[in-house]
Amino acid sequence: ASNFSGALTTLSEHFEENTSHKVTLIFGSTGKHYAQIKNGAPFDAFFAADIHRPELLEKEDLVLPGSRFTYALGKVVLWSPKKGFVDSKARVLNRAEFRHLAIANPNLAPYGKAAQEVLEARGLWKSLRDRLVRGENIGQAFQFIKSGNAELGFVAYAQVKRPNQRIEGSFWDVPQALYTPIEQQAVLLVDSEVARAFMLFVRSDEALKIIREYGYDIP
Amino acid sequence: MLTEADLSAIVVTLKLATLTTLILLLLGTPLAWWMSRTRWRFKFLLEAVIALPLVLPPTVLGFYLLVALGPKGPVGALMETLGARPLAFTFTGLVIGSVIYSMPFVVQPLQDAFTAVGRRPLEVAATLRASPLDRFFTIAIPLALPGFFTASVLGFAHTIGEFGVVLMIGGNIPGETQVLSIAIYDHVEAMEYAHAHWLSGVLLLLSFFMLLAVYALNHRFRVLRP
Amino acid sequence: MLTEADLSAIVVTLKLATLTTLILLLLGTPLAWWMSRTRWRFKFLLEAVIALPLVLPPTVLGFYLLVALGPKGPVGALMETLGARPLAFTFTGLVIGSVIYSMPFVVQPLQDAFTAVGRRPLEVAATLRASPLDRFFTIAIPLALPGFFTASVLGFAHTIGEFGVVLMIGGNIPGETQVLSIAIYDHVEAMEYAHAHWLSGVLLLLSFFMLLAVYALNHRFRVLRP
Amino acid sequence: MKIEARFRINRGDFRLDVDLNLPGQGVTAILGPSGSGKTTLLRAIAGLEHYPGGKLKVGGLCWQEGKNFVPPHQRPLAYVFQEASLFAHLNVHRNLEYGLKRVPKADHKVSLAQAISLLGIEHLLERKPETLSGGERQRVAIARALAVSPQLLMMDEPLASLDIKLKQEILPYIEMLHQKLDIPVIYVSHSPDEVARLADYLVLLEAGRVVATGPIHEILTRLDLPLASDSEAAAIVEAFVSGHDETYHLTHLDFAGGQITVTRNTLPLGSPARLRLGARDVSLTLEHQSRTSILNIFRATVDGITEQGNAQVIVRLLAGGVPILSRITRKSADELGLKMGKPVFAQVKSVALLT
Amino acid sequence: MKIEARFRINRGDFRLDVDLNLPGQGVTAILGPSGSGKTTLLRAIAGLEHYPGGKLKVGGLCWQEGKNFVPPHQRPLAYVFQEASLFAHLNVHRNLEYGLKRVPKADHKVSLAQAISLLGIEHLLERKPETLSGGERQRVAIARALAVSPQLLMMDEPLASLDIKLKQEILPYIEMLHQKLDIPVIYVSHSPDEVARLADYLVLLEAGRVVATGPIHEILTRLDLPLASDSEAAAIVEAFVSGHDETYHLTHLDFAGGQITVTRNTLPLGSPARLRLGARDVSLTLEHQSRTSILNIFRATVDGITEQGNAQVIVRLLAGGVPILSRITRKSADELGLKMGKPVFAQVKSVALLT
Ligand SMILES: Nc1ncnc2c1ncn2[C@@H]1O[C@H](COP(=O)(O)OP(=O)(O)OP(=O)(O)O)[C@@H](O)[C@H]1O
Ligand SMILES: Nc1ncnc2c1ncn2[C@@H]1O[C@H](COP(=O)(O)OP(=O)(O)OP(=O)(O)O)[C@@H](O)[C@H]1O
Ligand SMILES: [Mg+2]
Ligand SMILES: [Mg+2]
Repeated sequence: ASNFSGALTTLSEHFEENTSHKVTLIFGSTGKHYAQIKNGAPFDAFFAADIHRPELLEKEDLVLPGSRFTYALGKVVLWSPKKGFVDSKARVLNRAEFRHLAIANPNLAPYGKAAQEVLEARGLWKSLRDRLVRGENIGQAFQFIKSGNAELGFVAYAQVKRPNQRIEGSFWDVPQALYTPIEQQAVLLVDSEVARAFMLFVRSDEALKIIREYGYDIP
Repeated sequence: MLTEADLSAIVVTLKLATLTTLILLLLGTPLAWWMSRTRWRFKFLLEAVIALPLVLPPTVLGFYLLVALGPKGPVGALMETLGARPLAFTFTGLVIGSVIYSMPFVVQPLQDAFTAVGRRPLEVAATLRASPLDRFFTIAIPLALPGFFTASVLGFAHTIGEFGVVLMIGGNIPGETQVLSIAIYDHVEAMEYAHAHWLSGVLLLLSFFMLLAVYALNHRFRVLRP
Repeated sequence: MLTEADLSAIVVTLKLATLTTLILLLLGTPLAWWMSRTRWRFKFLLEAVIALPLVLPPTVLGFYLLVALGPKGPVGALMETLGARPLAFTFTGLVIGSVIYSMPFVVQPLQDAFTAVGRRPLEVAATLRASPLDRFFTIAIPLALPGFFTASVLGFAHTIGEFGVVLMIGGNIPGETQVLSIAIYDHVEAMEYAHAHWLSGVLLLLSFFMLLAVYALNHRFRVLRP
Repeated sequence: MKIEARFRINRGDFRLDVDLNLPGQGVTAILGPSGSGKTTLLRAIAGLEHYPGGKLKVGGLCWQEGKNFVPPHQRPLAYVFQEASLFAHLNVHRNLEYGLKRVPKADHKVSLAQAISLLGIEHLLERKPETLSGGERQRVAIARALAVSPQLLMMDEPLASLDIKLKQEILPYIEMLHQKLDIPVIYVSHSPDEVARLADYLVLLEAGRVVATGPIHEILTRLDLPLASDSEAAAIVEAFVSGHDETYHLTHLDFAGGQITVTRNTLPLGSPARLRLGARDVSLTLEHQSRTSILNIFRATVDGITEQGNAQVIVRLLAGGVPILSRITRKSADELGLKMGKPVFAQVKSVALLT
Repeated sequence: MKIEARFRINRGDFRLDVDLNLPGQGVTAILGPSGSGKTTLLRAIAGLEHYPGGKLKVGGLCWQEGKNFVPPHQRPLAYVFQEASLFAHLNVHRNLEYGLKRVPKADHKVSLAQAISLLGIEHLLERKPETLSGGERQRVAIARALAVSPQLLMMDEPLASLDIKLKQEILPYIEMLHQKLDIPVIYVSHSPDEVARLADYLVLLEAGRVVATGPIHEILTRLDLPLASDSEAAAIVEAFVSGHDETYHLTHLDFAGGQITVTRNTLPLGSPARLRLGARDVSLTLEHQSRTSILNIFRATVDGITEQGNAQVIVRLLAGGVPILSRITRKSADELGLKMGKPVFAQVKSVALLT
């Protein structure tokens, strides 16, 4: 999952330091990788942005049985680079004083799905429909906002929260109750020593700390 | 079989491709003409600049366009001072992006075609009282028709298939900026393969028949050379 | 400033674009030649088919190619029976995908250029003892040089910027199938904007100078027509 | 009306340097070997190329001088190109119309239908240029040029690819153009024959320089110019109709030196006419001979002799003050004892009526 | 060697239908008005177009018959096109070399250097075709064709755009080609003049059909063909050198009908030569005249008379059995009382030596 790329890069660096193994990371959308794995991609492990695709792969016998696990829980925030634009109750949504609200495509990205659920929960899904701009993934949604073309939008907390940095602009930390938890799962695709070792490492305390620093909850 | 969203995507796509092609022809024709005639020393610089957008991955080009069109970008800032609506996430923005991206596919074939016309027919027309503009329309353009044809086909088809730029600056708004290519892409990503196949089939068939018609027509207009 | 991964992406990109362009010229030249000469009634069908890949969004085209090349696809299955390595996620696979995708950009300008050569120079060459192959190489190709030039520039640049197909069937494997366009895309996605700008700058400069060289050279070879 | 043209043109090694004063009526022929700059001159006059520093005045109007440069489409001329120049995308009829449509109706003087029938291209109107033969293409190009009713007609070897019969049909029409419509014609040709038949005024070009220029009858008979030594050398004689012979279908014409008989024409008595007397058609005798098929015999005196090769001489004669040329062998000249001032009889085998 | 050609070609309204038996040596001229099918015929012979059903045999070799069709590049011919045909991407020198390089060294018979100097194009070798004048282009095309040392040379009006002087330099060279190298030449022309000078054999084409064909001296003097009525009508006479006159630089030639004197040439005594006697250069008298500049006078009898227009007649004469033509006015014919069998004296003003 491309949203996890920063965290995963740091993880792999730590892993490489600890074990002197080499990890090659390939980022891309979950859907694309799923299609590629089905068609014989030479990948060892798969970190998806959702549960759905790893489950499907498991059903299709393309993964090592029992290797599926949740490596992080994504958090959604409503973010704007403008200071004070989003308050702690996100009243800005009801006032609708914006032209464009960016979300990820709910059909494709769990974060988009979550954004939809939040809006539905607040009864705004229909009324804001015309103002929604949808990125192919959460990364694009972020770019829409960051470039100022959309005033605000739902992005991953991980995107605005960099380790050891304060968040720019204003945001609303969406209560977990408003959306289905975004479980991000990983699976092993081949039975290799190194891959197993890496999966173990990801679940270590050292790794969980890093993941948390990058703005995810841990299971 | 086609959902409403599909239909509206088809309409947006055709509108976008047609408009983009028309604008490209409008802009590209004088540009290509000028480049085929000028003896300006630094023409090659301009030629290289026109071809340049091609080498950027569409999504990245789209990203830069997005930044440029945004309120902090040069174009966006200009639009703001002029009091105009920002261009991102609008159909107009899409058209601008597609035009930039497909420019070389239109300019290059036109320039080649104009060069192949040569000076002679235009000189003859001049001695028959045709003003420069007159002979441009009555001689240069008809004789360069194969080039126009190639330019239109490449420009049109490329815009239909275009995707990265459109996705980036369009924001995938149904009915406004959601084009067929994105719709199909979404279906593939969402693993709705049946629907994706079906839409792809429609797109291919539609395009195929349009291309067929255009190519068949083209044979009528080719100018024979001895 | 450039990481090792960036450098290897540049190398893969240049290799891919060069190879694709060469293969396209090799395949496209005879095809375009034949299409510019034949009076076959159904030529327009073939022309439409060649232009068709253009209208599919690259990622979708890539998806279909992936399915075709994968172990369950027709090509993949064939390769397997022949005992060959499957093509998906290999550099060879990338080349195949790019060739299919960029075909019309090469064939169309070549066909136009060959048509513009006309029959006369070839007839003259025939009376001067040149066999069909001989006159193809010594007359048709030199006189159609502007078309070759356009075809190469469009084909090359388009392959450099190409992205969707490559991402899909290449799998973004560093050193093998990760090209520069994908590397930049990754940096943008990962919000490493500085790195993305830097790589884009490198790509643009590199391409610009290559285009410059090519265009400057081209002026030497243009054939003047009266 | 007059045409003043001054051009200095450098193209590679070639240099055209002319300063011409051409009459604004009649046919001016530009004669010169291949590569002497004829086409270059025509293109400069038509304004197809802009050579700075040139000067061009046509009938009082300035077409080029200093910074002033009238673009070609605003010059009321027509140009028949040396090489095929039909518009490939238009059929013959639309080629013909192209210029016609761009000329105001009020300026139409030449009828398209007439031009079409004169050039025998009625059956070609619907055809595309690529299906025409070489001569057919050239005929269409001529008709197209005529159809714009130009005030100056320029033709770059328009008849080279046409057969004699066609030439003989087209030439009188071109003459008529300048006579009836008073359209001056500038005519490039290699053929002294054609030139003698057609031109009133002659410009002799060689390697980009003007060797001689003047009214045709003067230039043709000057022994110091290459024209008199040409195998087609001829003299032009101005005469007037003095009678018609209905029985034998002949016409008699008088000129200062005597009478000349040609094939019957329809000119009224007393009207002026131009005659071409080829040097090789003129033989000399010392006595007036009879019982001969030669009808045209008149007195003349030798006005000059120049050798042509080792075997032949060109004799310039004055017949009543009118210069004519005779080419005979040196042997005959000796036998007849020709020398300056000697009286002889000139026998002219055949005479062409040019008007 | 012989050339047998049978073609039935339909192009739109035009139909070419010929069945020819041409001699395999010497110059065969194809003469016909614009659009009569000359170029079409040449292209069929060269194999540039494949017309099924045609038949073509050249010197025993079959170039086309039934399914058999030798492609043009395998036919050892050269073709000078009617219209400009230089390769635009090659300079003059590389244009000239193009064919030369493709002919085996052993087959080289014509020297490129000689062709270049003959056509006066030495100074153009480095130039690109677009900088050449019309005539220069054509000269390069001729040199290029000659350089392949063809076994059959086909020329489609190659001299139309060249001036007389150049023509007179090139024509003897073309004659030499077929005499020294025994290369047959097929030559398309509009000019009966050029044809009479050059051709041994004549094909008269009109609207796609062969009107007459045969050795030139027969065809030229046949009163039933249009050629005898042409303004350039002439007879060809075979003679042999009987003496040289060093003083006056003359050469005497004898033929069956008498003696003819021409400008001195270098032919040895007794060698054969061809003479051209233009119909308009031949005058008739009833008595042998003296004290005249005309050197060539001989007896002849009238063999036929045909009217040309109302005023002139063409008289066919037999001088020692050799046919010659004379064009005179009807009036003169009446005055001289010409009728079949009547003896007259033919005075020939000028004679061209063709060999
Ligand atoms: N595609 C066509 N359709 C109709 N007529 C055609 C076509 N192609 C050629 N012709 C006719 O065939 C005739 C013969 O043409 P060709 O070129 O052989 O003439 P030509 O004798 O060489 O004449 P010229 O002396 O003018 O060159 C012409 O009348 C021409 O118009
Ligand atoms: N770009 C050039 N470089 C060098 N010489 C040139 C160039 N363009 C033209 N010339 C020369 O200029 C001369 C005059 O050309 P022009 O076409 O006026 O000749 P022309 O008198 O019309 O001859 P022709 O009777 O053969 O048509 C030619 O010798 C030609 O080679
Ligand atoms: Mg010229
Ligand atoms: Mg012809």
